[in-house]
Amino acid sequence: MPTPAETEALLLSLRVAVWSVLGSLPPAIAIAWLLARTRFPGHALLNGLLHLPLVVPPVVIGYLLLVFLGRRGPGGVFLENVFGITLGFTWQGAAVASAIVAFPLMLRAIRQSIEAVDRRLEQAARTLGASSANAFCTVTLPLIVPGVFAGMVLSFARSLGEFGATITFVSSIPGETRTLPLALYAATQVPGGEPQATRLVIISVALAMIALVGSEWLARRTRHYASGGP
Amino acid sequence: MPTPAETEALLLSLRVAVWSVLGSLPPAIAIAWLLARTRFPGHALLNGLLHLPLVVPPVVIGYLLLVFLGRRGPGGVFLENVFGITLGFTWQGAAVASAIVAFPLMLRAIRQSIEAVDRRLEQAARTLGASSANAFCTVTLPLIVPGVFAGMVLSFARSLGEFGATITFVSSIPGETRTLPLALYAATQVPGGEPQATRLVIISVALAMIALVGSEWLARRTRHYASGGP
Amino acid sequence: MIDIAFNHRQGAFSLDVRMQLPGNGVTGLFGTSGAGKSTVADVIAGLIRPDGGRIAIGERVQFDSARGVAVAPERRRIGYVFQEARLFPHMNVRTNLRFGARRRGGAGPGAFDQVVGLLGLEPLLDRRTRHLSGGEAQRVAIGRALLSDPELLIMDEPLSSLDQQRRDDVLPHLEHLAADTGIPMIYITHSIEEIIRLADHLAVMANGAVIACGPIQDVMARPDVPVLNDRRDAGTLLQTTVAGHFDEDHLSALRFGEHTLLVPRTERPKGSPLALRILARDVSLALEPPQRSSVMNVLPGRVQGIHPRGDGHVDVSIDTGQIIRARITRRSADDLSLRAGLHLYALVKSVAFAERDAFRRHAEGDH
Amino acid sequence: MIDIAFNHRQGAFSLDVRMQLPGNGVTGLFGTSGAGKSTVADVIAGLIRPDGGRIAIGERVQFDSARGVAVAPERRRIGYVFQEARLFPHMNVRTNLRFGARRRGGAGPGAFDQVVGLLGLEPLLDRRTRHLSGGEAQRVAIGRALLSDPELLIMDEPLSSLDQQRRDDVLPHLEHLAADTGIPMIYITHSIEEIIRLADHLAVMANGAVIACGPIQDVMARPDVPVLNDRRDAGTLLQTTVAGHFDEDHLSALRFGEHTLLVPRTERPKGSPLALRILARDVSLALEPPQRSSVMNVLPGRVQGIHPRGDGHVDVSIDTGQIIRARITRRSADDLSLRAGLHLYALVKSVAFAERDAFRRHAEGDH
Amino acid sequence: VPVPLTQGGPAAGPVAGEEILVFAAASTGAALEDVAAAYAAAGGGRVRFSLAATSALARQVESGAPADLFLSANALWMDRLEDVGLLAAGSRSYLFRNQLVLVAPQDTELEPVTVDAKLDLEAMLGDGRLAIAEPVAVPAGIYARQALESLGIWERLQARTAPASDVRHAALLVRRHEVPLGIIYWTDARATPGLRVLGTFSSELHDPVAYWVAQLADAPAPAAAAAFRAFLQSDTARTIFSRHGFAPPPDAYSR
Ligand SMILES: Nc1ncnc2c1ncn2[C@@H]1O[C@H](COP(=O)(O)OP(=O)(O)OP(=O)(O)O)[C@@H](O)[C@H]1O
Ligand SMILES: Nc1ncnc2c1ncn2[C@@H]1O[C@H](COP(=O)(O)OP(=O)(O)OP(=O)(O)O)[C@@H](O)[C@H]1O
Ligand SMILES: [Mg+2]
Ligand SMILES: [Mg+2]
Repeated sequence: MPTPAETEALLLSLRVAVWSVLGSLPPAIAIAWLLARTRFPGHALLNGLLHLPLVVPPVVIGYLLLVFLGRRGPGGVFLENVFGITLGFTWQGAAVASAIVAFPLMLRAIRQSIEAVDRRLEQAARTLGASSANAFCTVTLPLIVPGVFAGMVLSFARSLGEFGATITFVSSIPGETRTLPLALYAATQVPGGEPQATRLVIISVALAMIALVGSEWLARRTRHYASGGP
Repeated sequence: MPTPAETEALLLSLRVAVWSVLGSLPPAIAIAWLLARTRFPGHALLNGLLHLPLVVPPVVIGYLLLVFLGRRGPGGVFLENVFGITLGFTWQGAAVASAIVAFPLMLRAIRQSIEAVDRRLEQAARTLGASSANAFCTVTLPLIVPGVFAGMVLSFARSLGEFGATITFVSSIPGETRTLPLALYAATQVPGGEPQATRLVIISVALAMIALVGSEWLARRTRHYASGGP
Repeated sequence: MIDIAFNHRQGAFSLDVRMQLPGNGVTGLFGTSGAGKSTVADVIAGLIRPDGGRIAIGERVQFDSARGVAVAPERRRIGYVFQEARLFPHMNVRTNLRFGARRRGGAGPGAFDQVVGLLGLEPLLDRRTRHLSGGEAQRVAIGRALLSDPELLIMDEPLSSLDQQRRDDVLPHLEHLAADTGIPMIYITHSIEEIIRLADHLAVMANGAVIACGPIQDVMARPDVPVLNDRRDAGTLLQTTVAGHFDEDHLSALRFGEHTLLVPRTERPKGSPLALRILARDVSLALEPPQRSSVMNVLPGRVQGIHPRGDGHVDVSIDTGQIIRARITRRSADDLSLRAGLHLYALVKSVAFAERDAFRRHAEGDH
Repeated sequence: MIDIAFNHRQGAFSLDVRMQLPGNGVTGLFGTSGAGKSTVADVIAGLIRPDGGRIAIGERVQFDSARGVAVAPERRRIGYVFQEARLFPHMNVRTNLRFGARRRGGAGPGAFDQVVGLLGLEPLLDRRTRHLSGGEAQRVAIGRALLSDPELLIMDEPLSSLDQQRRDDVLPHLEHLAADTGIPMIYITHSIEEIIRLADHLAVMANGAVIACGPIQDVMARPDVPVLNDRRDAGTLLQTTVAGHFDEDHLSALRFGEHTLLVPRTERPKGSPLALRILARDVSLALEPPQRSSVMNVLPGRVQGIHPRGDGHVDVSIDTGQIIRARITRRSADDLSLRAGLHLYALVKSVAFAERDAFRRHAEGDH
Repeated sequence: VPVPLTQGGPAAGPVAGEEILVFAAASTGAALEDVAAAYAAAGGGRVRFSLAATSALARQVESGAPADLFLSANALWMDRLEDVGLLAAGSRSYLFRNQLVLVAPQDTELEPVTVDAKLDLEAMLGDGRLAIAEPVAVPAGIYARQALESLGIWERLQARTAPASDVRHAALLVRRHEVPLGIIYWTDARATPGLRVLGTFSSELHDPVAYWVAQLADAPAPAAAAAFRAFLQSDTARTIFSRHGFAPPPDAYSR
């Protein structure tokens, strides 16, 4: 049985990962479409920039987030004053950090699946009166559901494992920002913390396996559905 | 101009990332095919397991690598005795760590592109005398080249940014295992290390951008080719 | 009036298309494989933006490179049945059918049921589209375009994957559609039968250009369109009136000029006009009317012209008030000493008209 | 001998197929859309594993659920031309064509050039496959299968997207292929013309079952196969011998029994056998031989049977030594007081044979 | 220098009710949790700890973290925060210290040694490496480097080190037999199974391994923070710290 602290970290991890995935989904779909279906100057550059969270170590991302979206950062001040949102040292901030780190994964998966959709179907939709956007929503989007799922799962999994950006941006405050990986870190930093660390790894892995196996099942169902099963 | 230490880290990072990508490519293609085209008991479980490197914080992966592939680990002993290969404290070990961390990304991308290939083309190839494996190599593989590229790029980028598993498994030995993110880590730990850290981030980003923009260009060329351009 | 003029280059293939089509009725677009027919359809529908030119349907300019006009495909109100069905794989048949109807606000529930019945889609409605057979899929695609309330309908070989029975089911609906709704239709096909049956107007393409375009009788009569004249189903159209029905014999009598023709029972009421297709191959000639023969249609006339063909046959044009063409062997022509002005009898079996595509209604736009 | 017996269920559709086909010649597989023809082809080729049954081609058992045999598709040596072309999009036309040839070690450079020439693929060889038109793609697919050196060739409506001219180019090659190589062929089509032209054997499918299977004359003559008898191109096959040629008239004379028929010039040498198709709709009947008429083929005979049809027509079987069928109106039949045993004359225009599919060679496997 | 207070006066004992947040070097987490438990038992309010690397915490403090106390594992970061005026004046104190030891795996064949100028570490290493924390950046590594420099063997040994990400990592490398020897803190050595201490580095060989605590100038709950800070320096806390292996500060720094 998980201890209360473990349960707390578990629930927090879940909350952070879910919001991180849901929050990055709309921009990921929009940008994936942009990258897959349009050509514009700076296309490759934008694509490159969007992959940077993958390349730059998470700690650096966390640091940049701290500088820009922290309580004293320009973005942080803006969000605070205009929307009353505080990201620094809150779980929302952890979700933002996770989302940014996982964004390239979601983007790639969705983009790839958009590219696999036969454009001729969109053409058919347009001759039937659907605008370009409507054709995307009613034809392309349902067809890429498996790809979107894939992207969401990747990004969810990545979020669950996110450590560096989170601890750097929002610290490791129990109940607020101390997700499973951060609790795991805390456990490994003290002598004799190994059993505790092992428990946390097992909890993480179990959670991830449930999510992955479940999503695989769901994806298969959706793929089945999208490709015309009964 | 990068300092000699920076150049060293840069070249090392490149070497590690390239080998990590090349080494994981064949198993990724094989397993992606398995997951995309076959159904067997434990399918979802295998898929879940293969995603774990994404979920589990890299430090834990580094720890597990140490346990299994370290000097006293069963795998390490085996590699040492049978092939005379030592992974501990070597750049090869860093490549293995990167490869494992980046594996799910490559796998997903390739699997997704295999699933997008019309099986009826493989069927046609088989009626023309190609075995299942031959049909895969001569029909499916060329058609998924863009997806394979996507996977390689993702995995390359992720390798460039890998920190936790690498430092845990092979330490941070200058010239041998201290890649860019590890050098960056050292720079961030001391007060006043920011300028140095900034330089290293810029080098990482520049490297990644070259790789990403270049690969995008290459992928477009290949996609063009694979889908029947002149 | 549909005004199409554009040039476009794709890969090694270049098109330079110029044609004017009437704003109602059906225009057949005919040509060999690779002539560029599907490309023309894509350009008209707005799916391909040509390098230059102008496309107008009635008053509406859909494309004009000079004025920088290029209406989006969804605003062209062009129903398009593609060569491949292009059904939406994530929707069942019903939802595919409703796709256009919902967006264009056209076709009420009555129309839906009518189209479903006509195309025999009832048993398929709740099926997914993936495992439909080729023919089933194409029927759904036709239904989907029909229900999208188009102002111009383009059909790219819609029947090529249907069997005869389904073709015969679908064709009348296509006819009605064109005539009753006044929706002009561009009908791309390899089948001269379908052209004859449906088209008022005919455009013939070869190598990316329109080599003939005009009312169907005119184009079919042109000796310089090889693709039409090499065919064994060459023939002429007669304008007739339904004179009466013989129900017990399953026959109808048609009149044209002085003549009466007996043909298989038609549904058209007495007095209504009917265009009748007579294939040259079905017409025999005799200098005396036959005695005690099963041939019931004996039309006296005189030879108007004799057109030798390369294959030992001659096409004889007979003026019976309207022109009938007979294709006979040169030896027969010699035996009968045919020459212009000769009086003789053209013989046509009633059964020769027992083909569903022998009859055409007179549509308003008919010539 | 090709022995096919299997049952299979896919979705709501279930097949129970049982048929024996000869080990050479062409078997037409005919049936309405959705009858299950493509599924049968997939099962034979090994692409679908049926729920149960046995499939053997000659000595080789390809599938036997009882004995757990299921040969892999690539080891069945079955050339398969699919309903959709399924060309490899990453290869150009030449490489597509060579794909099977390379793997099966068949078809040398001579064969390659021959197939390319025949299908008119020369200008396409270096093209990518994506932008081929429907017809072009299908020609490449046919060539690809031809070059894979198959022991059985399955063609699933290979010509349905070709125009008449290309069809006429391709058909003779398919004929030769079947006859000269002895490769048995299963030919799926909606077109009775193609069946007549190519098939020695005919299997008719409806609703997932084979409702008729046997030599083509037998099956075509069966009154219980609606899909065949409802057609306007119903007819019979006559076995004749080439008696001579009249080059200046572009005519040939054929003999059967006492009779001589004049038909358009055939390439077959004097003395060779020729099967001739006579459509019922082309045959007129007269109680006296016609005078001074363009009709050159007048065959005396006697009425063998009269088969009324629902549409006011009757099919009259005339015994002229071999059976000829005439389709005339019931009124004509009444006028002539037709009854079994009556002597009369069957009249057929030579031009009626000017259809390329009127002639068939006698292949070894012919019945 | 007066302690800036926004509410209440200087606290003498535990203050109940208000919860405080302490940013603390991760290695002190276990000891602090015990202290917090004792504090609560003595009637104090709830204390939460955000545990991370000192460097990360310091940067967060710089960017406005809502923490009350900062417990640093070395002086450098504390100095920096003090320089930029983020610490409540006069609130900085030396909490406890630590010691460097030379460790080997439990089953080592090496004998315990005295760490002095005669120490032949190279011989002891054989062809293995010496695990230390990153010697330029991570405090434990910096101390280890200083010690080896004092012994005059750093130049030669530098290439033989395995620089770890932190002390825990160095301990792990030893424990897993990746290296025959490592230099880590006494607190880690004593509580980590599988390690044997071969020698102790005298504190003269390097800068003191000092742990400092200070109250932040912007502490959200200054009164409660002051109370807990006082409790950290109580005998109760000292006992707990020494139970975790931390030594009390040198007399000069003691209250
Ligand atoms: N995107 C493209 N790029 C290059 N060539 C193309 C492209 N699309 C079509 N073509 C070529 O243009 C020509 C006309 O093609 P199109 O599909 O319009 O012919 P079609 O008349 O419809 O033929 P079919 O009757 O066989 O369908 C063909 O030679 C084809 O190969
Ligand atoms: N995988 C499948 N799952 C469920 N139903 C299927 C599947 N494949 C085909 N069917 C159904 O099986 C029936 C037979 O299909 P098939 O493609 O064999 O017909 P066909 O005779 O080739 O028709 P056509 O002449 O139109 O090509 C159809 O009703 C089709 O909808
Ligand atoms: Mg076309
Ligand atoms: Mg089929």
